Parts: sequence; C-alpha cells; structure tokens
Amino acid sequence: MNWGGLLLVMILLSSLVPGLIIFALPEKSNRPRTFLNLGGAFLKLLLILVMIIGIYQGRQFAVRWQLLPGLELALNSDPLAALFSTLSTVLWLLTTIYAVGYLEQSPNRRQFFGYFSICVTVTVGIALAGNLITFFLFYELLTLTTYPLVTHRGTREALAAGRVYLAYTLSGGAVLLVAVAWLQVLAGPVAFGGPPAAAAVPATHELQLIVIFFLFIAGLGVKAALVPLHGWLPRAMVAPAPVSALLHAVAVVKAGVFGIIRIVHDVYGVPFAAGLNLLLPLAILASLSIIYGSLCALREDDLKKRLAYSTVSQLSYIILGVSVAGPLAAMGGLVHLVHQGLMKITLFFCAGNLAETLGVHRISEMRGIARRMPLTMAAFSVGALGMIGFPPMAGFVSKWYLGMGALEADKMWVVAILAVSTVLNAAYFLPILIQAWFKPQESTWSEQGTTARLETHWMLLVPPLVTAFLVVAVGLLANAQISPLAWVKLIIGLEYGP
Amino acid sequence: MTDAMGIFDIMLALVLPWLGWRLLASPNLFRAVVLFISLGLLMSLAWVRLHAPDVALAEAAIGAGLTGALFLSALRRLERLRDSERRLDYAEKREEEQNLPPEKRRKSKPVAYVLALFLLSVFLLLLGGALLKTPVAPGRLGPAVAGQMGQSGVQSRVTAVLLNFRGYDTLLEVMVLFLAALGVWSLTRVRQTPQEKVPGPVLATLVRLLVPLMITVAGYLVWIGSSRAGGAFQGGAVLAAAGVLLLLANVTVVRQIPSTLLRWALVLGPLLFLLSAVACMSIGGNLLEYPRQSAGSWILLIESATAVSIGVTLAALYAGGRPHEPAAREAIVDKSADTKVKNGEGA
Amino acid sequence: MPDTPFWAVCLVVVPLFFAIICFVRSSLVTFLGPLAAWLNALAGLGMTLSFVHSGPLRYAIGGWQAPLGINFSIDGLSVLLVAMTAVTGLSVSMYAKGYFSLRIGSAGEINRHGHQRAYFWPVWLLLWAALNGLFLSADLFNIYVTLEIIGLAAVVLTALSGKPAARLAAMRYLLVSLLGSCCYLFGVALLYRSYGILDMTALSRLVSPAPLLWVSLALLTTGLLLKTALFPLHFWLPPAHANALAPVSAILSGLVVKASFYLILRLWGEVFAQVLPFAAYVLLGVLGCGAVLWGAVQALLQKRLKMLIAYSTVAQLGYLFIALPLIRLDPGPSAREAVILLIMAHACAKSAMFMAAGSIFLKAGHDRIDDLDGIKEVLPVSSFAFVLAGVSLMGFPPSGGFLGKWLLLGVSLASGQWWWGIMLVIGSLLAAGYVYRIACHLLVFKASFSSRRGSIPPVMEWPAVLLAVLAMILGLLAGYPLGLLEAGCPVPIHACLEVMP
Amino acid sequence: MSTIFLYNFSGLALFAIGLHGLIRSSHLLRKILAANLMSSGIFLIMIVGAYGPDQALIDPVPHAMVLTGILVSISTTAVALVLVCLVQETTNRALLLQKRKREQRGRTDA
Amino acid sequence: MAFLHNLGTICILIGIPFFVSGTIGLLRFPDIYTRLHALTKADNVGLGFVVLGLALQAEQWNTVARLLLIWLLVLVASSASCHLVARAALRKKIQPWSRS
Repeated sequence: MNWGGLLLVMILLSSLVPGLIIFALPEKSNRPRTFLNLGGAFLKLLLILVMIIGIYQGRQFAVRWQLLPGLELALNSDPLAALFSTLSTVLWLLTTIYAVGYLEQSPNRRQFFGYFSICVTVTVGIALAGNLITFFLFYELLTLTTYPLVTHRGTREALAAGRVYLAYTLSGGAVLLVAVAWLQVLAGPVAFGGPPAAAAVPATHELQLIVIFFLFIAGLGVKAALVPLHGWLPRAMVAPAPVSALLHAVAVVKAGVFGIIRIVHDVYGVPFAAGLNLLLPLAILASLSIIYGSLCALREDDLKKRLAYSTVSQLSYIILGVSVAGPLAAMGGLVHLVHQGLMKITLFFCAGNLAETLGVHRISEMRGIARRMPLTMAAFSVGALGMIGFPPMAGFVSKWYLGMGALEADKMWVVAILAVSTVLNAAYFLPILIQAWFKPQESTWSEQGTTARLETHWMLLVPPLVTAFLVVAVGLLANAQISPLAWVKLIIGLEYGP
Repeated sequence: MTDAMGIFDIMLALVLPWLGWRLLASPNLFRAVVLFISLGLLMSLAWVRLHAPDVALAEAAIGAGLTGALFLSALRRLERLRDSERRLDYAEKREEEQNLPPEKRRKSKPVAYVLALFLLSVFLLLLGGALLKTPVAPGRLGPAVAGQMGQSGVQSRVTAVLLNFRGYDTLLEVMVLFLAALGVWSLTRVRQTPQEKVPGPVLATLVRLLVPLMITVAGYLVWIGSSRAGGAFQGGAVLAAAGVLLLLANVTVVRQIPSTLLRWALVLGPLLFLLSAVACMSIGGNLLEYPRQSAGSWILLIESATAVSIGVTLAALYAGGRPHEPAAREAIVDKSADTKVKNGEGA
Repeated sequence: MPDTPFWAVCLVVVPLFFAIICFVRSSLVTFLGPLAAWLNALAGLGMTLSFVHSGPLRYAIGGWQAPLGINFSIDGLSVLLVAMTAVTGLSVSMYAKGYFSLRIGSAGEINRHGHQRAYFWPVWLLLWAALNGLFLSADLFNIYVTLEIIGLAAVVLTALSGKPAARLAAMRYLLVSLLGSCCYLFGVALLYRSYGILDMTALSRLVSPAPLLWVSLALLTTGLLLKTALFPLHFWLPPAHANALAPVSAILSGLVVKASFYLILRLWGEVFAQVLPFAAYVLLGVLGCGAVLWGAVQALLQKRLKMLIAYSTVAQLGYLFIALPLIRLDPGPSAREAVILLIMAHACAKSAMFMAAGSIFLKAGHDRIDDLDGIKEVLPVSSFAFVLAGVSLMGFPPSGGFLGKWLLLGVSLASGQWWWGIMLVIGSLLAAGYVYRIACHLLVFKASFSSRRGSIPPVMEWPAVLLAVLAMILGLLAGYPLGLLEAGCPVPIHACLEVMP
Repeated sequence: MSTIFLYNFSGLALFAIGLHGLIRSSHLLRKILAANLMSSGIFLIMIVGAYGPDQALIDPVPHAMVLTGILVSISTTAVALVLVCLVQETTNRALLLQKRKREQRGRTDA
Repeated sequence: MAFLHNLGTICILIGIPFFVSGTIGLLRFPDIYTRLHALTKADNVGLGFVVLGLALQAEQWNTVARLLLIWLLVLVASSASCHLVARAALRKKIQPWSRS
C-alpha cells in the first residue's frame, strides 16, 4: 500500500465515509450533514489536485486488492481517469451546495444525501478503475445507488420511472457482465494501463472479439443513452433537480460514455478496433442518436425533458469523436466530455431554479421570465449558446476540434452531421431564449416565498453562475496550460503517440 | 425337510406383498390397520427364516405391536374428532358429507398418474433385473466383524456392531427417539381421559399379573443381548409394551408420575450414552472407544440405560402428548397451547 | 491448542448435551439455549483454526478404522460448511432469543410462546448437532441417520408455530422427508449389497459401472433431490418455509436445505465422479435451470413477503444445480470454489432476509408486500439488512453471490457450453426483479406507517445486518475461505483397506 | 438358497406397493401406512443381502442397520400420526386432496 | 428317543385340526361373539397339543420350560383379549345373533 495507492483510496473514502456517517445521523441533524458533505467535497477536491500534480510530474499511482488468484481489483491514476474524476468532483461540490438549498424543507433528506455521496464515490471509482472487473464492479454499484435517488420523491411516477430505469440498467449490466466474462476467458484479466488486451488475442477469435465489442457497446450504451437504449433518461427527469443535474448530466451518463472510451482506447486500442472496422458502425450509431436526440428535443415542451433529449444527442458527440479514428476528433470528443458536463449542469441548475421558485416546468410558461429572474436566465443563455457552439463558449472549442478531426480523417459525412446537429441545437434552444428575453409575460407564476434581495435562495443561484462562468472561462482560455483542453492533449498524446 | 421350508418361503414371499396390497386397497381404515399388524407379525416370521432373530424380536415388538398400537390410538382420535363438535366451521362439515368420495373411489385417472405408474413399473423392472444379475459382494463386512469380535467385549455379533463398531449410529439413533418424544410433546397435550374410566376386573388382574413379568423379561433380554439375540432395543420394546398396558388400564399411578421424573427417564439413555462416549475420550481414546478389557461392562451399562429410555419414550409416544404439569407455570402453558390459534397471530 | 478431532467431537457432543439439559431443565432454557449457541460457534471457530494448522484428517470413532467403524473425514469442504453453520446458527439463535423474549414480553402471550420457546431450543440444538454430524461424517448410513434427525427436527420446528397452515405444511414436509429417506436408505442398501462398504472415500475407489450402481445412484439422488426441493419436487418447500416461525424459516432456508445439497455435491463431485456419465450432470443442470425460472416467476407473483423469500430459495437452489455440470466440465478448482461461495453467500443472505422479514412481520402485523411502504422509517436497520441481503442474492458485485456467479460464468464460457452461463445471468436478472419488487417498497418514504406498539429489540435487528454484511464481505475476502478448500482435497484411505479380502 | 432369493422380490414388491400407496392414497393415515410398508420392503432386501446358510457367514451389519431403521420409522410414524390428528383437528380434513380446492377458493392465512 | 420324537410329531398333527376348525369357525359363524368363542377355544386347545409335541421333541429341559411359559402366556393373553373384545362389542351394543 504505497503512498500513491493510499491517495487513491483516500479519494474514494473522502465521500464514502461522510455518506455512511450521514446514514447514521438522525434525520433532523441538518447542520452537521451539510458540513460533512461540503467538507468531504473540499477534501476530495484537494486530493484530486494532489493527484493531478503527481500525474504532471509523471508519477503513477496504483493500488491492487486480490480477490482470487485470477481476479483482482485495481485503482490507478492515468490522465483519462484524472480528467473524469476532476469533472465529477468539481460538479459534485457545486451540486451539493445546490441540493442543500433545493431540499430546504423536504423530508427524507438523510437517505438523499447518504446515497448522493455514495453515488459520487462510485462515479470516482469508475473513473479511477484500473482494470475491467473493477470498472464493472463500480458500474453495477452505480445502478444500485442511483435507484433510491431516482425514486426519492416516492410518487407514483417516480416509482414507475424507477422501474423503467432498473429494467434498462439491470439488463445493460447483465449484457456487460457476459461481455466482460467472455473477454476474460479469451484474453485473461484485462488491465487498462498497458498494451490493449484484446489486440493480444490470437486471430482465430476475431469473430468472437467483434461480438464482444458490440456486447460492450450494448451494455455501456444503456447508460451512455445511445438511441435505442435511451428510453429511461427522459422518464428519470421526474427525480429532484440536483439528481437530474449531477446524475443525468454528469455521473451516470458519463459513466457509460467513459466506459466506451475505455473500451475503444484501452481494451481494444484504436488501431486494432479500426482494423476490425468496428468504429464505423459505432460512428453511425452515434450520429443516429445525435440526430434523433435533437429531433425529439424539438417536440418536447417540458423543459427538463427537452434538456434530457439534448443530453442524449450531446453524449453521442463524444462517442462520435472517439469513433472517428483521428487524434483531433478524439481530442474534440474527450474535451466535449468536460464541456458538455459544465454546460448541461448549468442548464439543469437553471431549470431547477425555475421549477423551485416559480413552479415553471413547461417552456410555454417561460415567456418574459428573464425580467423576473435575470441572473438565472443569463446563466441559462450562456449554457444554451455554449451548447449551440457560439465562439467564446466551451461548446465551440469541442465542436471546432470535432470538425477539424473529421476533416483530417476526411469523413465528410461527419462534418455534415455536425452541421445539421448545430442547426437543430439552435432550433430547440434559441426559441427558449427569445421567449424568455423578448416576449411579454403571459402565464402567471406561483411565487413560492422568495427573499427580497435576490430572485431566489442564494444557494440555488450561485452554482449556476459559477458553472456559467466556467463555461466561458474554459472556452476563452482553451489553450492555456491548465485548461481541460491541455489535459486532453496530454491524454491523446499517450493514446496516439506524439 | 428343506423343500418343506422352500414351500413355506415361497408362500411367505407371496403373502407379504399380497397383504400389503390388500392393506392399501381396503376401503375401511380400521381393517387396513389390522392388516398392517398381521403383516408386521408375518414379517417377523420372515426375519426368523432369514436367520435374523434380533430383527424378528424388534419387528414383532416394535414393528407390529407398538406401531399397530399407535395407529389404533390415532384412528380412535380421528374418529372422535370427526364427530366432535370442535370444528372450524360447520359449512366445512356439510360440504364434506356431500362430496366426500368413499375412501376407495379414486378420482379419475389423469394422464400424469398413468405416466407415473408406467415410469414406476419400468424403474422397478430395471431394479429387479439389476438385483437378479449382480451377485452379493463376497463376505462384505462379515469377516471384518468376525475378525474384531475378540476386542468387542461381547459375543453376539449384532450387539457388537450395534454398540461398539458402529456405536455412533446407535447414539444418533437414540437421539432420533428422543427427538420424536420432543416433537410429540411439543405438538399436543395427552388426552384428558375421564378419571372414572375404571378398567374392568380382567384387565386389572392381567396388568397386575403381566407387568412384573414383562419387566423381568425385558431385563433378561437386555442381559442376554451380549451373547444371543436381544439387546437394548428389544428390551426397551418389551418395557414399552408394559407401559402401553398400564396406560390402557388407566392405572392411577401412571397419571401421578411427576413430569420431571418422566423427563429424566426419557433422557437417561441418551445422556448416559453421551457421557460414556465422552468419558472414553477423557481416558485417552477416540470418541466411543471403550477400554478393551472392560468393553463388555461399558456396553451393558449403556444398554440397560438405553433400554429404560426406549421403553419410556415409546410409551410416551403411545400416550400421544406431553403429560399434565402439576406445577402452576406449566399449567398455564398447557391450558391454552391447544386452543384454536388465531389465524393472524402465529408469525 | 486442542487438535481438530477434539473440536470435531465438540461440534456434535456439545449441542446434543445442551439439547438434553434444555429439555430437562426447561425453566433455564432462556439462558442455556444462547449459551449453547455461543459454545457451538466457538467450537466451529476452533475447528477452522486448527484445520488451518493441521490440514485434513480422518478421525475413527470408537477406534475402529474405516470400513468397519464410522469415520469423520474432515476436509476443506466440511470445515467451511461447519463454519457457515456456526456463524448462521449463532446469529439465528441470537435472533430467536430476542424474538421469543419479545413475543413473551407482553403478559397475555406468556403461555403459547413460552411453550414454543421451551421446545424450540432443544429441537434446534439437535438439528444443529445433526447438521455438524452430517458435514463431518464420511459414512453413508450414518449420514442417513443424521438426515433423518434433520428432517424430523425441521418438521417439528415448522409445526411449532401452531397455525393451521403451518401444521399442514409440516405434514406435507414430513411425508416428503419420509419418501426421501426411504429412497436414500434403499440406495445405501443396494450399494452396501453390491460393494460391501459404507465409507464414502473407500467406496469411491471400489465403484465400477454396473446396472445396480445406476439404480442405487438414481434412488440416492431422488431421495436427496426430494430433501433439497429441486424444481419438480419443490412443492413442499414454500408453504413450510413461509408459515414457520421467523427464526425457524431462517434455519430451514439457510441451513437445512444445504445439508442434502452438500451430499449431492459430495456424491456427484467426488465419490461417483469418475463413474457417472456427463448426461446425468446435464439432467441435473437442466432441472436447475427449471428451478431458477420457475422459482423466480413464482416469486414475482407472490403476495406475501415470506412466500416470496421461500420461492427465492427454490430459485437460488437452481443456481447450485446449474453448477454441477460445470464442476464436471471444469478441470480447475474454480467451479467447486464457486459452488461453495454460492452456498455460503446464500446461507448468510437468506437467513438475514428471513430474520428481517420476521421483524417486519412483527412490527407491521402482516407481511403483504404492497402495504409495506414507509416501513423504512419504523425499522430502518431491518429494511437495510433486507435490501443488503437482497443485493447479495441478486449477485451484485462485491457480494459472495456475484463472485460465485462470475466464476461459473467464466467456466461455462471457457468450456464452450455457454448456455449454463447465460442461464445464470437470466436467473440473476429475475432475482433482481423479485428483490427490487420488495426493495422499492422498503426504500420509499411515507410519512405515516401504521405499526404495532413495542419496539423490535436490537438483538433481533443486528444479527440480520451482520449476516447481510458478511454475505457482501464474502466476495471481497473470498481468498481466505477458498484457500481452506484447496488444503482439503479428500484424504486417501490408508493401510486399513487391506483388511478387506 | 434360491427360495431365500424370492424374498428380494417380495421386498421389492412391498417397496413398490408402498411407494404407489404413498403417492396415490388420499387419506393421510393411509399414506403413513404406505411409508411403513416401503421401509419394511427395504429392510427385507437388506436382510436378504446379509443372509448366510449358517451362523458364521451371516453379516451382522445390515441387521444393525435394520434395527436402527425400525426405530427411526416408528419415531417418524409417531410424529406423523400426531400431526395427522392436529391437521384433522384444526383444518378439519385428513385428505390432502381437498386442500387444493380450499386453496383455489383463495382462503389466505396470515 | 426316536419314540418320543414320533409321539411329539403325532401330538402336533393332532393339534393342527383344532387350528383349522378355529379358522373355519371364524369364517363361517354369523356374529362376533360366536366367532370369538370358536377362535379362542379351538386355538388354545390346538396350541396345547402343539406345545406338548414340541416339548417332547425338545432336547434340553430349559427349552421345555420356555415352551410351557409361552403356552401359559398365550393362554392368558388370548382369553383376556377375547373378554375385552366381547365387552367392547357389548358397549357398542352389537346384538348377539339369534335364530329368527
């Protein structure tokens, strides 16, 4: 258990222990609970920073735990893991603040915050997983811990949504289990760091490897909300706002995409996957879900459902970027992983604000809302414009690199897909902004006790503003030394060589 | 002379299954039980023919006698329950009268039944053929037992196997009997026979005459067990028969036996067997490894204690429930243990 | 440090002795019973530790060597199962102590539950001794007598609850157990007739394909399948396990059903492994698949909580039978290890589930699944234990159930017969279905929950949690117990065999 | 010696009749009778297996097993008979056959 | 010695018809009381003869003593049980058979 290993375990424990303590505390003890949550978040952020510095200096942290002779759990800190764990830790901090504000008087908070922190532990566990079996372990635990959050409200639709969520994720998990076991039979224990394991399998098993690849895609596609398997995402919007913000914008869906990236980069390796021409069908599937997601978003009047469908399409940008076998496109995809997280969480925060303070759920009720809540709508607009891909925002950077990558790999149809989807994005985001800013107020909103000074509780307002600021900052300082883009360049450098 | 025995064998081998079939096919339950008792007696005849005197004794006393007595007392209880008014709901009784098919009318023969019958007969043919073809293993454990008889401390080979070579089986066997007594006591209380049911003069004298004789015969059986046919089980069975006679004659002294004494009598055999097994270990040896020279006396001690316990247990099983505890606490426990249980109550 | 034989003898003698004392001194039963449980667990622990040092051995009872006398063959498999029985038995005993003191607590109940307690402890200790005896013994007829004690004790415990449904279930259980014992005895008789040996290890050397062998094996296996309640012969299990008292159902589902499966594992895995055709294993595997499907479907339809858990036992047993062909297929030890893991994980998880269900039944006054919303507020610890145990039953990672399933999946895919693995995966999906059917009621929040007065004592809630956590930890620390298994390959018979002509 | 062999088949027949009776008969008491028949059949086959023309050749182990078996069967029978009376007393019918009709009517017990 | 042996066989042969008549009586007689009558009387006498015959054929004296004990016990048992069965029949109010 060297120092590095201890660091990784500490990162996991920094949110697991508070979660367990929260379960032990009685329901009424709000103050210690909030303190525990925030303290855990800051501690984790600190440890992640230490890890990032360590990776910069080129040190490798790893820890192993042997279950059985042929089977061991491993955590190691490679750049891709650092990227995803930083993203989820930062956003977890902000979402905790938001959640504390959001669930002010509501009952059953002990269970919420307990499962909330365990869920983040599992997400960071997915990020740091060192081999396929550890990844699978945390992936399955994610299903377990997110179910109580989805059905937190206990209403009929919440339970129904929970059942649908379970049906999708459990069967996805089962398919993934078969794939992992089958690969382990062919290629022995699959570790992420070293040379891609699947490539080492003798050529006779070519067909089996292809089938395993698509089993992986099916298993991970459920959580990555690829088109045929995305049904649970819009229905899960019935969960409280912080849940849909962190989980359905960052943790759960990203876990699926992160898994696909791991499979393509570390298990199969891009050259080998391209060799078996696996990446083309993946790209087609991704583009299909980009277009389909955007089309559904157009039709949707409920704000959160529209955002959910836009998540479905945005996620597939990442998969598209990875499946275009060029370094630039992969860079675009990976960096979109971070940018999309930031933008989408801003939008969900704002949607939560509108629902919480004014009881506004439908877009048709949002006419002239900007006058009533200028700051929230400002953050919303920044996020929305970022999604569309306006220059200064983060979205532009990732789309820019995706386009350049597609050109570099001379896949013109990918560029066309990007263009069409940008138009579609504009088509479903701009009307909201126009209505909010320029149209007079028509429907009456139920004022739910807001404070005089600010438009809503400060804890609900600060997080979206911070994330909006981050969206802009990341966009402007794209090629600065510490920006996510620079970090992604480091990752791609490892994958594709100098 | 031997062919006369051959004819007898053939007849007996045919009568047994025929009696078994008649027993199960007979419409009247009482007749079935009587046939069962006669089957038990014929079975002990078969054991005698097969040179198994120990088993013949046990079969006659326990297989036919006591099991038959148990069935008869259960039958009487079932008859009494059917006409007694203590029923869950009256509708149920009426419904039973109308469509209760007389015992022997079977329900229509579903396909499953015919299929099961066919499978069963194929299996039995196969088994019969296999039995015919394969010879019995030469000697089996017989010579091994004969070889070790010197150190077993007894002359009779069956008793040697039962209490020395495979003593652990018998220890567990005695535990099974103890468990059966526990089970019966945990389920019901002994029937509250009216006090005034005075036994007739003939039964009273019979009991006064026979019981002491039975006790001596039981002692003799246990004693002779070390050299010839007999032993703890057979002795215990005779004791049990004496107990059943006493229960039948409703002798007041039996009613007054304090429950603690009864419990100690029940437990005497298993406890002593267990303690002696552990004692063997304390004097350096494996579990149940009697010191070679005094093995005979160890076995006799265990046999007599076990015989007493088996006798009391089997009589208690015939009594069919735990005795009335004179102590106040137990009285409360008894009173309601049998009252109808509220459905929602039992967890 | 006393050696393994001493502990082995303690494991059988101590519970028997205390059962007798509990029966005679029934007023002291509240103290003697738990004391006996602790001593038993201690003996189990001592046995495991000394086994780690001294390794497998054969203990001749009465000093007579194998073919003539009865031997204890103490190897890895039996030690692990004895340890499982010790742990599960101890926690169920603690739960029973709390259960009866709670039910007797309210004065009105002094009589019926006082009576139940007075007879629960001696019969349970006899059952425990018989379980230990069965796991240790290597003699087929001796195993018949222990099986008989287990069957009879289980029936008496089932009928103890006094409800009409429980008595009817006990009656049916007794008839099935009678039939099973007769078939088993007939098999043993035929084996003795054709090989003249009762000791399993010696038998495995002598056995050669013969018509009478197939018949006796068929009888032996039918008897054991009846007692293990494999799919077509499972009709008696759900009513018996559901209507019994809470601690009794935990014992029945967790331990009693395992005893006869252990025997099948011994006979099919070791003694007759060379002789049996692979088709026989496939037959058991197919019946196992049937059990998994039928049990899961029935569990999904049940209205009552304890019936659902009982049907889940039927399904989980199907897993164990699916593993049999895999043991035959798999050259290495991993399939055997997987079965042991599944047995131990299921014992812990199922007992925890039944104990939690018992507490829920007492608190809610009923066990209708649909009206359990909001019990989380009233019984947080028990509902947590229930859900955690459910996770292990579903075979979710870090749990022992997952690791067993993972190993079996690996073996089935490696051997090319992938359908067994797929069946396991479908089974665990169905298991997730019926566990979540309850979990969604246990996890949901509802302000008011109409519950009975009187709080559930901690001694009733914490054993369930401990067992559920143990089922999870079994996955993480699987290396240690399974290490024991390797040390304990069956010990070859030494010189004594020569005495046979 | 051949006539002794006949007892094998009468044991087998008893086992078969017992098995058929146990499964087919509807009254519980008759099922228990059938169970006793089955075990007698098995004991018969065991003792025939142990038969030897004179004292030295007889194998005592099956005799010990049968003695144990007889005691096991009487203890199981005793518990079974008590249970039959209880089943008759509380659920008012000794026929398992009728139970299924009762269940179809969906009488739920707690 | 052979004379005793033959005498014994003769006695046994004398005893057998009594058993046969007892069984015929059991089958032919109309009601319970007459059947009990036939059964107990005939069998006891038959038993006496058979036991006598066996005693004559027996070698040691203790076998003879045991045979006598068996005879006594069977006598006592059969007569007592005959009485009990008859009394039980009377309690069940079974009317004895009459000519009409």
